[in-house]
Amino acid sequence: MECIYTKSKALSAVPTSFCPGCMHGTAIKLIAEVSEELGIENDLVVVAPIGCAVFMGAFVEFDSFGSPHGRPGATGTGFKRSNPDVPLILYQGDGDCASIGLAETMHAANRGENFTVVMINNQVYGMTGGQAAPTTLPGQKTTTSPAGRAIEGTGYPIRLAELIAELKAPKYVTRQSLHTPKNVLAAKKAIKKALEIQINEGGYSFVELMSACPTNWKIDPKDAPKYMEDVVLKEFPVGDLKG
Amino acid sequence: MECIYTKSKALSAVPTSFCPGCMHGTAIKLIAEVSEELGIENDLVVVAPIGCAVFMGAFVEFDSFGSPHGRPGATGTGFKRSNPDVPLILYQGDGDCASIGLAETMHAANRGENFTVVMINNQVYGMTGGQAAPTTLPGQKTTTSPAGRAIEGTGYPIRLAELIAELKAPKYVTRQSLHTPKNVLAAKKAIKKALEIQINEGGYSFVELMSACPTNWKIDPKDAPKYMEDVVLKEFPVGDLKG
Amino acid sequence: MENTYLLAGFGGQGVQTLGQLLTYAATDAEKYATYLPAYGGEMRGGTSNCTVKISDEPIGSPAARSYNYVVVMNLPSYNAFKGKVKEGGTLFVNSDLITDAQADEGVKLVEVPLMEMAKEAGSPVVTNVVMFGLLCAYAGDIDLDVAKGTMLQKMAHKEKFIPVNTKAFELGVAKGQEAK
Amino acid sequence: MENTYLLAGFGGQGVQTLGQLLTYAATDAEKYATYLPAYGGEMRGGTSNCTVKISDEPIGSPAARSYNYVVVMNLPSYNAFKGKVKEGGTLFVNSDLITDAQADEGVKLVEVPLMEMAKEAGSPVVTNVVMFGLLCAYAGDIDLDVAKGTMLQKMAHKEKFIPVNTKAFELGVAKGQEAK
Amino acid sequence: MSEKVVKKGNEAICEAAIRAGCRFFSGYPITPQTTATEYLSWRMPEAGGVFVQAESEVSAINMVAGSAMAGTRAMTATSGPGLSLMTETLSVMAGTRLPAVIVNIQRAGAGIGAITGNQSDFYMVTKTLGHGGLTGLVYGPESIQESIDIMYESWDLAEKYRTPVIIMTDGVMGQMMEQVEMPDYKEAPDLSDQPYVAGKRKDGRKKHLIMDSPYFGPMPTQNDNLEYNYAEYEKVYESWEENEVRYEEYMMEDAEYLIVAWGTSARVAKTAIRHLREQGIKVGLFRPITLVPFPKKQLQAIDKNKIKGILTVEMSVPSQFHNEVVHYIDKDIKVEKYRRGGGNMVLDEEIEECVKKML
Amino acid sequence: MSEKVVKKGNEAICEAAIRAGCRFFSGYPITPQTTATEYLSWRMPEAGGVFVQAESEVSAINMVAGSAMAGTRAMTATSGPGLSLMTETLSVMAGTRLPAVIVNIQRAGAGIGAITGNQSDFYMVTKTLGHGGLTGLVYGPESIQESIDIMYESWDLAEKYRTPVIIMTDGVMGQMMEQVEMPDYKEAPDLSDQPYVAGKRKDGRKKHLIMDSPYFGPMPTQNDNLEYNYAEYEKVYESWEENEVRYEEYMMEDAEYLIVAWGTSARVAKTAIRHLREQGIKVGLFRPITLVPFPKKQLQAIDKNKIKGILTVEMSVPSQFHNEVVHYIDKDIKVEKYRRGGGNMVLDEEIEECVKKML
Amino acid sequence: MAKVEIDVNYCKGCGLCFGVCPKNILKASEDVNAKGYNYAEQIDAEKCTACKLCAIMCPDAAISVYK
Amino acid sequence: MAKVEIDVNYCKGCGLCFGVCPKNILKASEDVNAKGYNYAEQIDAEKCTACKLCAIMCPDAAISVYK
Ligand SMILES: Cc1ncc(C[n+]2csc(CCOP(=O)(O)OP(=O)(O)O)c2C)c(N)n1
Ligand SMILES: Cc1ncc(C[n+]2csc(CCOP(=O)(O)OP(=O)(O)O)c2C)c(N)n1
Ligand code: SF4
Ligand code: SF4
Ligand code: SF4
Ligand code: SF4
Repeated sequence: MECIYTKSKALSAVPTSFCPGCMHGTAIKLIAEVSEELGIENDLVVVAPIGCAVFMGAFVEFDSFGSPHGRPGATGTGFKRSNPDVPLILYQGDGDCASIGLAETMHAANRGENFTVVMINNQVYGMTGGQAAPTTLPGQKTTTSPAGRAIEGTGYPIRLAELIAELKAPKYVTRQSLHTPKNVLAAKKAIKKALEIQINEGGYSFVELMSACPTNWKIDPKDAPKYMEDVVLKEFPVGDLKG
Repeated sequence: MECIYTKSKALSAVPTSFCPGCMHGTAIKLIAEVSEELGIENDLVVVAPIGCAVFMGAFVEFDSFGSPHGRPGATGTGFKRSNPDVPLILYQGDGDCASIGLAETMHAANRGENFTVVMINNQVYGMTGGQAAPTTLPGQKTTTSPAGRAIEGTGYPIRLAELIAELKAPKYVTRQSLHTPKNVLAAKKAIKKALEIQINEGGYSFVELMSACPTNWKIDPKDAPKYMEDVVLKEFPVGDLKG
Repeated sequence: MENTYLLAGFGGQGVQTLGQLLTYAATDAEKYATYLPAYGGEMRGGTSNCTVKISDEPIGSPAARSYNYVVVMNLPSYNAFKGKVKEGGTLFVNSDLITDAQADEGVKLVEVPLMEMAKEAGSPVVTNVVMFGLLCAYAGDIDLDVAKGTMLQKMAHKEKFIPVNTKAFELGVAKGQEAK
Repeated sequence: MENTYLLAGFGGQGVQTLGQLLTYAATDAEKYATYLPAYGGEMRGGTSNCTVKISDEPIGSPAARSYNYVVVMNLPSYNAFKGKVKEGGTLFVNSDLITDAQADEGVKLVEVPLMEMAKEAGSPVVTNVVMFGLLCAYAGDIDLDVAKGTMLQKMAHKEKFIPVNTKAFELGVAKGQEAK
Repeated sequence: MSEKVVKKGNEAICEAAIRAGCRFFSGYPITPQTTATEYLSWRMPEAGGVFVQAESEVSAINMVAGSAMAGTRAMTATSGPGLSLMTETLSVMAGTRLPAVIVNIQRAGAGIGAITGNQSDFYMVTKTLGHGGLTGLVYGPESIQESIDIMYESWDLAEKYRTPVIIMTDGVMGQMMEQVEMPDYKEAPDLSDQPYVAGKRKDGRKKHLIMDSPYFGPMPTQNDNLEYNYAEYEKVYESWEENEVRYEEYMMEDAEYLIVAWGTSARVAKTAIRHLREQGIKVGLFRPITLVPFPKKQLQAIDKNKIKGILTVEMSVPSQFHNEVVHYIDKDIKVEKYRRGGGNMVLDEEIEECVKKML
Repeated sequence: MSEKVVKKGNEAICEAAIRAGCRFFSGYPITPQTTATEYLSWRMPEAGGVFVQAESEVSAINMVAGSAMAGTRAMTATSGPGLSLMTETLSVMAGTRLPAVIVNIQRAGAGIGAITGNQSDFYMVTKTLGHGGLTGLVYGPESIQESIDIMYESWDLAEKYRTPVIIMTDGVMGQMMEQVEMPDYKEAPDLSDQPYVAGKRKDGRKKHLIMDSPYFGPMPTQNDNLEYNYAEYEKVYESWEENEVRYEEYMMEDAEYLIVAWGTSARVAKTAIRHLREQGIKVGLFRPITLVPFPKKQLQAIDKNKIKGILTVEMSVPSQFHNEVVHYIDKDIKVEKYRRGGGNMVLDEEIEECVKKML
Repeated sequence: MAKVEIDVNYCKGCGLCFGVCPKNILKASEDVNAKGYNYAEQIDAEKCTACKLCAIMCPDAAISVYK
Repeated sequence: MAKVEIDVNYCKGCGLCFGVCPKNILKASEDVNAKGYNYAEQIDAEKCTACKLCAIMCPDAAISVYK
């Protein structure tokens, strides 16, 4: 019998420490697979900032470095400018990328830095225990919006991909989801396209991935895909926004 | 003879310390005039952050407070939430508002804070001596882009009004210019509209004002309006973007 | 008299609630009591644990090098904390998940079929109430009536939860008295 | 021997260039020299000024409480700095903009029609070169040939600027020698 | 009415803030501070105040500054990395002399470090609040109860001196639970006439121009005013050394050995002292409660003829508090240290052992 | 080849960086640092390096960290408010042990303050680089020439010890111009195998997982490793006190009075000393060049039998350097202070007067 | 012939694979693994078509598919 | 009848008013004010129509217009 699917060799021999059903695992798996397919698993470098993303380095076989919360746009810029030939992914949470790090994220995009941002949009602050994120849905209950996110005073979810697509420099901006096998495959294609742009022609790319944080959603992981389809993707439609 | 135009009583008895031809003066004059027309010259509060804006407090008769560079979005939020009935203007430079303060600016807009941002877009860092700003035009020479702003590596000018107009919460977003009397009058109308929204229905408004910094443009102030018309407004078209 | 407790298990097993219950009950019993959870990111996918101290005097550190009573509700907790029992102390293991448990020398081992007992009480989620009853009865820090009152006040927000929690508590107490 | 200079005027009058010229020239003349500009936001719309020290020994502070030579090129500078001259020092005023200038007791006053002299040299912008020649001749810190060489190297990037700058320098030197 | 409750440290200190009249909180989640933010996300609105989850700590502290300039009793809470991000604005607030309260729930280490309790931000707050060398009042309570009491008083002090107040707790104190007594509700004063407050202008009041630097003063130039005013601030700080120093002497009268510790470490040390006393060893504790002003004179007064040795106890590696204490202790007294780092707790058993080694 | 040039301080120190092999600069404009950023905006690309004007100081220092993790000699420059914003990442860099150079061109005051030269960031950098209590090497040159020399050496030290290096100049040193000697160009070493460098992986090299906290180490838990590694760092810092302390003794042999000062203040003091010596007054100068490690032992060794009095000179109000120096001076020696704040310069005339008052 | 291999040590029993299996032959085990998770099991192995959907969906890369 | 009053102490001689005057009757003075600026002057005052354009344009609020 032939093995037609198994764990990527770019994944390390340690099971992830993510919660059951956490789609951080899915995203990292896809990055590993793409790196193998592009033959860059020894070259790729990943920035893994604070947030549940920070654990990534332990689970992959390529080089990685940490970043203060929200600053991958800057650490990534410094790194890539000094190592222009090294393929680079900024692997960020939505809190990291769109809240504390919004200026770094937008300015790196605006400068057209030659790297790829993969942002995990799980609509909460996972690592710190489920506080509201800029992406939290209207009415969604979190530990800092116990009555549900109110429009009055906290506004609407930030759709970062749309904002970045407004800028001129970025070459590829897309939102994908990880809640069905079909979407997972589309997400993988998007990551691959982004890396190919980076390697072949150079330029900034942004891949937002809709993900589940069952722990902080207080939802059975099994029920997450349906909730994502029915509720989350209504606010965050998937598809290419640019490029 | 009847006086049909003179210095607003909301301006203090001190001539401004701005450079000759600096349109910070124009903007402050307009804010003073509007405050008088709305009868709020004793109520209005202005946040005047670092940048040439910081001098404003000395030239107006209403209360004002400073802010660390880039942070009016936050200081303004704290102030207004605690004083919801006090009309508030955040008077910011483009470096302040769109560079170091981008996260504070965007998040305040996204939350729909009930205040008005007046941003002076002069395409440079005025106070510190003419360094490049996020708004610097492609090819524009500044003290940190002596060969002209390069797209490669620094990207395109950030059009902040357009980005803010992408958000759902803001009620009124506009770009006006100060380079002709007609435009000055339109700018005044925009400031007035913004304040009226703030006072009557409540909501966030953003008024970007195209201005000259002749000192750092190294241009005769007299020539600034033509340069603005011919070059600057091509990159930054005036008009309402939302509301 | 100061008694120290270390309670460990995985996420859903309610060890934090158990720790808080002990603290509330001890306070209601007019003792000094502290509760200190282990928390945060490093807990992800691992074990959850907390420490409780109950004393007649003001309490200094809410943690200790080793404890009088160590409760381990799953295997990783057993591996991590079985060495944390004070000499003369007791190690309580959830025998439904941990088979072949062994205690260090000088430490008493009490095996408790926690999940089974919870089921017997009427709900798989009341393992921590079983353990609460057991610890109250075994350690004798807290008057059992007070303990029961506190437990019902904190755990039985709805009337319908009273019987199963009461049953769980009583099963625990019985087991605790038996094991003493 | 250490001589200290304070040079002030408004933006376009080139006092910073003047200060730098003195520093370059003194260095070329193998002296120690420092230049320190006043800078930044507080200068906006006000005066521009700088200090220069020229010495045979290493220089400590590039600034001082008072100065041997104070040059004021406009009225606000005159008002701000006329009191900054050391006893026995000299105050140079631009008499085209400052009429009725007066020096403190013990201070010598030299009135210079700077703008007129610059025009005479052939360009209104060379006021600072006039002043440079004047100071070199008056203070005697810098050999005049060296000074002229430095000036031409720094100011006359294009050949066509040589005559007017030379003229300005020489007019300044003449005035300086006369005023000594 | 004051009441006894069993509460988490973070919730208790926040509740105390509300009872002290605090009506504005802005914070950004960070372990081990999160439970404070979570608590106030519902409790603050319930009390009629404003809760804002800021987009970052930079923003949070600036919101607090803004609210203080509206005349409101405002606060934030954070932990080390967040406190670092607040330094610019803390410095601005010290310069503007804005009253506000900042709680630092310390965790371990630089950068990510470890998220359990620690005392490794000692030097960060005691020497200067950011650039420029200004400071504020800094408290280091040892228990939830003491943190409540200090919090309850803090705005009164902040307003009296026009200064930010920093309260340094830690992950242990913040996350643990025990019984405490909550004070009564009190009203915040009307601050609308204060020169650092904008808006709500009463008839005839002149405009307020609030800046973070004293461009105002009796001197002819800005630089001179800045110098003059900072010298005045320094006098205020020096007056604290006379009037605001707080410390506890625990079993010190007959002590031959002394433990010097603050915060949670001091609390743990007390247990060790009781045990040592039971063994007939005469040990006492000197505990600074104010970290700024630091009880320098009191430390200098420790009598070498009475005290044979001193042990400092702190939860910080590298040493910080120890290094500071040594400066003030008579050189003839031997000072040893016991410390734990990395988010590990100091333990009373280990303190006992260290003291015994000194005998 | 080394060459003599007349240069502004800011440009000179940047040129020295380039000659030392620095190939990455990121900065955000702030007076009085702007001329450094402006100079490198063309000079760095000319030298084949990368210049990025960051969107803020937070971003600038993180870019530097990123570039350091690419194995490049990277630096930034800023002034007080910007340095405050950098503290979180400085702490992270100290924790990750990343070599890089940060120039702080000090200005006066908290917040806006005044933009002229000052020494009021002394405590901000000497006790801890942000939260968590770690530190780096800190230098306080007295002149443009010395700042060039230190800059030229700084990455060698940064890489040797895996530490950030902070060079503290000020607005005076940065904006003034004088003749200096520029060193030769040197090559940066190949750092690609260093454990803190990612990318450019050679065959067979294992992955590098670079984090700002030592999750790695011989201990069983993360907390224990953090504690262990921080204790190791502390040993490194202590080794600096043996091996890296720098200071200057100027006319000290026969001195009866001593001035203690650093940076620009020390430079000015030298003029005063020469004048005082001309008047027959025996004064000398002790000048710390390293602020971390601080020359504690050398200060402690000052002989009360030789020295009748000490005057500290600094450009900071409230006092900072003075307060630190006093800790180490024999209590029998009287220590007076002379200082200017608000961006005012200390003056040699005033130093002279202060010394004479002590006689 | 198709086969699915589930690595019991990687599986966290999240169940995401259950719902995507077109043959509905994945379910939670009665037993728990070392971490206490009820890991995934294949029942009716013969029905497996090696469509890979479960493996694609698994966040923990616990599933290998053979054909 | 129309009149324009230029406050010499406020005027910085930027010249922005010159270009907007439809009658082209504003120009720089020969004299400088205390700050050294060649302030604005109206020549041919009779031509002034009190259109206010100069005043609207002036950044320094130096111009008052009477009619
Ligand atoms: C400066 C700073 N502030 C706050 C934190 C605490 N913190 C750690 S992770 C995190 C948010 C994580 O959320 P997100 O980026 O969305 O990632 P997720 O964990 O949800 O994947 C926060 C606020 C920190 N480490 N540093
Ligand atoms: C934290 C911090 N960084 C940098 C500075 C220096 N600084 C003062 S004003 C300014 C930029 C001003 O530009 P802009 O906001 O566009 O206003 P303008 O002066 O052009 O009106 C900068 C960078 C500062 N004061 N604080
Ligand atoms: S907390 Fe949420 S984001 Fe973090 S590992 Fe768990 S499920 Fe994933
Ligand atoms: S520097 Fe530019 S923005 Fe600032 S006052 Fe002068 S002209 Fe206006
Ligand atoms: S999706 Fe993966 S981790 Fe989840 S139950 Fe299936 S095999 Fe296990
Ligand atoms: S626009 Fe105003 S400041 Fe400018 S020249 Fe005319 S009157 Fe003077």
